[in-house]
Amino acid sequence: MQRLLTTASLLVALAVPAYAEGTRIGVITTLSGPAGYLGEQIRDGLTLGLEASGAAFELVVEDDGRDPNTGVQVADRMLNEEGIKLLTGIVFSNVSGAVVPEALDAGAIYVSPNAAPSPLAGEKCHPNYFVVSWQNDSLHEASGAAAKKLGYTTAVALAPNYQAGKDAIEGFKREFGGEVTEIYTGVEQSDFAGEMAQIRDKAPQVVFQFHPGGQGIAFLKQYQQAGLLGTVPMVLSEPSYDAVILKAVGPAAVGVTGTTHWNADFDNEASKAMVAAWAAAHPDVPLTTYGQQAYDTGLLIGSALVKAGGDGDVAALQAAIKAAEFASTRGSFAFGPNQHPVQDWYMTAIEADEAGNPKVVTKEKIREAVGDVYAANCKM
Amino acid sequence: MKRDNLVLLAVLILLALVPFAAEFTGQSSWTKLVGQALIYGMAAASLNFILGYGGMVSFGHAAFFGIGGYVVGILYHHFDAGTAFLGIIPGTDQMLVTLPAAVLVAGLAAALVGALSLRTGGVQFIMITLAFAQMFFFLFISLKTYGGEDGIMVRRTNALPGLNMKDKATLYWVVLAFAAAYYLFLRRLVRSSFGQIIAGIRQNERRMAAMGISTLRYKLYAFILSGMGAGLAGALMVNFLRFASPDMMHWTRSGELMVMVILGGVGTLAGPFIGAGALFTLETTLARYTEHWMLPVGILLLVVVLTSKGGLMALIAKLKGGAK
Amino acid sequence: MSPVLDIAGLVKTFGGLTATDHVSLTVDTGEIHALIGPNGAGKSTLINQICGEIIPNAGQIHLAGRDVTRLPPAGRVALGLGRTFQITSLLDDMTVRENLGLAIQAREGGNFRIFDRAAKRNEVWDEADSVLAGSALSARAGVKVADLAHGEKKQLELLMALSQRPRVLLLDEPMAGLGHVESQQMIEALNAARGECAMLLVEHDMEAVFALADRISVLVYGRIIAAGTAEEIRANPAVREAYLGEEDA
Amino acid sequence: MILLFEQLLNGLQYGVTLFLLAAGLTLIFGIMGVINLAHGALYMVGAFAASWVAIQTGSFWGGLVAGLVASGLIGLVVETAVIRRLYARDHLDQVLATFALILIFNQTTVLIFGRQPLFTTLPEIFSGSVEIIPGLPYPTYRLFVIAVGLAVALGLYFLINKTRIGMLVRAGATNRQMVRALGVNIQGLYTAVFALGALLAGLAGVMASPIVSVQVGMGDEIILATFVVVVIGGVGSVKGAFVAGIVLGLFDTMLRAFLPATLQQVMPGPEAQALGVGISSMGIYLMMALVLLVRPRGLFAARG
Repeated sequence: MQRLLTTASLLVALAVPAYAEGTRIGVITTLSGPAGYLGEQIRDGLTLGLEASGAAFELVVEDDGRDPNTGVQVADRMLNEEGIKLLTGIVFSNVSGAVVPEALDAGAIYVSPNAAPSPLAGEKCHPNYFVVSWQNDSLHEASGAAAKKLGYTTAVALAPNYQAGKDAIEGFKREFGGEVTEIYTGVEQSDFAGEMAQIRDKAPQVVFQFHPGGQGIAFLKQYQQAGLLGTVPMVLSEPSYDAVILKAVGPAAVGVTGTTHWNADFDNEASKAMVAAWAAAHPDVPLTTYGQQAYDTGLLIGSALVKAGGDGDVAALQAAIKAAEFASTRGSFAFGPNQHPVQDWYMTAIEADEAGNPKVVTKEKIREAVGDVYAANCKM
Repeated sequence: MKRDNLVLLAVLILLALVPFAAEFTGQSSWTKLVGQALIYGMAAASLNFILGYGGMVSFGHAAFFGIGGYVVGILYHHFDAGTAFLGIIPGTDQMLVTLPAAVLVAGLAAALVGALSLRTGGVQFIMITLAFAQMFFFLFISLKTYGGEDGIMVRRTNALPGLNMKDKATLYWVVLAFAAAYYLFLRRLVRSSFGQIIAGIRQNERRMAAMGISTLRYKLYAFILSGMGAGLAGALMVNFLRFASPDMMHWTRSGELMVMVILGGVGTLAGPFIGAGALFTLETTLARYTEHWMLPVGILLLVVVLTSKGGLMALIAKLKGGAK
Repeated sequence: MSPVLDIAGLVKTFGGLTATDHVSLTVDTGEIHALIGPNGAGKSTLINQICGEIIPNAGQIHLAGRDVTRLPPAGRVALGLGRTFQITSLLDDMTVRENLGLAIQAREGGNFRIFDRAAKRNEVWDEADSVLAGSALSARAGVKVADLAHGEKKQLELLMALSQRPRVLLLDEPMAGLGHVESQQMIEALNAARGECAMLLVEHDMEAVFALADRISVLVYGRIIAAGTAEEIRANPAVREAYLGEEDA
Repeated sequence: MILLFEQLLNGLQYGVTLFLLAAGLTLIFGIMGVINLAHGALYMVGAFAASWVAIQTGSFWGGLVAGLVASGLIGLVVETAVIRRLYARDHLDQVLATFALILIFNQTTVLIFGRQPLFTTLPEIFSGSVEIIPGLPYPTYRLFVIAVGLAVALGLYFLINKTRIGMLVRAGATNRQMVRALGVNIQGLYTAVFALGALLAGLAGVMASPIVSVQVGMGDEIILATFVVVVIGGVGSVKGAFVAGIVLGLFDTMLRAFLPATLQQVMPGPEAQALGVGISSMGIYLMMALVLLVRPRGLFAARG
């Protein structure tokens, strides 16, 4: 019931713009369906980040339903009807693949808080297209590096049988260097008992798995239930152990190693401010890296809006975003030649807090200032 | 008959004016909205031919929509990269080539699915068509070369000689021309000798067999024609959105097409277009006001189906009857 | 003269039940051959095998000299087999004229044409109109089939079957459910059609059978127990015992 | 060998889950002639109610009861408010109406529970593993799920074959008119069957909740496999649902487990993996297509 009320008030808050004078920013994101919580994180992270930046803004949020058609429709209205010059928010690559070209052709700027499909990172890069999150490959390279650093030489790597899953395993293998058994899972699979049996049969030194969202929750639960948690160590990339997943699996995640570009215990001012602001605004909802990426996106956009004085001069705004002069929650942040981030990657451990629930603790920096493999193909 | 044609002409003129009206009122996204609705209307109308006129309830029609779309996407991909499909077929961005290719490939796929499915009927037919669509869905998700589940970008709309396809209004009119042509084709089709046989099969397959009609062949032919129509719609959609992805053939998309047909009016010519327009407008409009748009959409659909028979077309007929 | 329909040793079993047990019979050109028998004797199963809806386990069916035992229903129609159904089977959403027109169109061919106008095929509609004009349904051409009386439906079915110009027509209980007047009309119509094609008449109405049939075969428990002219059948003691006796009771 | 045995158990467990869902669906289908796309939503209702109560009370068993009660009650409400009006309609209207129900259920769940998946955990006594054969520790909870599934199958067998209600249900699945002619309160029978189906779907949801992610839309994913089971088994046949459920569960699990590795022996590595998984995903649909080609009405079609 309480949830019902908060949602209702949220709706009202959305309908009544809080900063009617500010620059209008279009947020197209996924709020319906099982992945709806990702869009929720992005929307709320953006709001807090922009507020922290001190820029005058107004968010125009709309659900894409994870459907490219809807996304394009929304984008068209925002760009051509409402005269919005700055878009952001998309969670999934399939939506951004349809929407980003639409925005770029209209002369607008798109800043991605999450999705970063590889074609747009390489040959099809564009001056008005920025990614604040990360490119898929570098994400999983970090896990490979972590597994290597921990001294493992044999691994079983599991991911769903779609492009991002294959990229994940490729990325892991690239940095790991050891012997890897690849297992692909079904795209909508939710029971991994068969895979657990195979892992036990292979008896590797380490397991790497990439299953975001609900699949990740099911996988971790079943890993524990199969008695593998204490037996075979696991390394994960950040989408497979975000705070929402950890909350849903509870103790079943304790003991797992993660790799990430940001963690809640980071010791910098921006991160601390964000964690505090989030806790105040959304006490019931854990802050995930999606929220953090969106917060950084908010800070970046905000800093550029302040510098360029709004979106009246798109070229100036583009230059201000490209300069990336903001204090990122991840400490250091810079754009590479393809306007994707060049950043550090960290190894984290999932430990138990006093109540036995999982808590992510940052251990060490494993990769420094890395961009992505597609940057070389980008000629801007 | 004359009056029908007048109404049709009037509707066409109104639709042709949409880009101007959109510009004039500042609601420029209408062009895209109506364009997408028209394309969905074509896909739904193609489904309606087998579903409404032929009595074959296919729950996998989005597969042909998606396949048609992917033909455009894949040909463009090879055109862009300067490579050839399977090393033989060169890519192209010419609409005069891509659309017929899409129609052809979708027709072939429909021939395959139809030949295997049409032996069954009722619920079994519903499920087996769904099953084939799922297979295509999983196939395209695992096609790495063509973007897998992320889909495939078509950076530029296919070229049509003499037209500036970058211009939104031009593209819209091209779509409208296709939609109108397809509508006229369907009108012709349901009134043709073949259309009559198909209508007969829907009402009484046994009787038609006793008249010497090998019903399976006719149903297969209808299924293929319908699949080709969906392929054409899919190819236009990819040109319109400049993007193809496996979403196009997800089973919920098949469900959506069915919803459009039923909402508009099963077995009517204009119904699917009206249903597509209504559903699409409803979704987009509601999504502007609430993130929870699915709830009102669901309730509305439920109310429509529980309180009316024959969808919006029946409602229109009722209103017209009342006005007389 | 060879028979237009020649059935030899037809066997069909369902599980343990033998529905037709080595049934043989012939229908000669121009003949009306009646098939009678109590309920459950296997008459419908036999009809459905002749039509091709059921494939027999053994035996042959020859139609106009061709072996059609494994031919699908539509193929048999093309060779000149027509039928009516026990429970009338028509296109309910269409009018009487449209039903008849479609039957004629089906015979005429060109059914894969997708760009013509079915309503403008004059040869089809002229024939339909002339057939209707000479029938008991002349005043009902524009009525939807769903709104017809039972007897009218039976009449329409016969017209549609005849419009196929079959060599042999299977009539599955054409009198079923008809009143006395309607039955007389039907008998008249069948008599009038006698010259057009041979008929295999499955019927319970003995009055009609004796009025129409040149020959009668009696089917009981899947077997033909007697065959002959009306007089022979009337006189046959086995038939009287197995069948007519029951009917009288 | 141990691996094979373990995979067989996994297949069996997936199979009974499918059976729990399919049993209700096939009866609703067979007796009332209603295609209920929203059956998966009741699975979701069971899982959410059970998880939520388990979180509040800390008791899995409390959650179990809550899940059953909630799904059964909501089944009753849905039958009375919507499904009842669909009996006389054609399949198309049913598909549209129950499609609408899915939208309504999913979004209402978001409104009540939010978008984030719920936390669930195993009941204390089933949190460990047992070594069934040496070298194979198997989670006791999964054995419990198998046992519950088999028990329900047994119970349904008795209900359908040994009771008066069961007789009516069987009659209804074969010949709807006949039951009406018997002068039975057919509406009451329909409602009872629907509620029972909802209850079983809810039970499947409760059983799955500690294993999978309890999230909005979880029912949409499994409903397709359930329909495949119903169609392969033959509409209206609980026996068919049981056989097809188990066979499909085993088949699906075996394909996933062994096909990629088998392909790898004849093809180069990663492609074989991807192809193997691709084929496995299509496996149940392929099987349905094959079964229907041979038996167009499924294995144990109740209606002739």
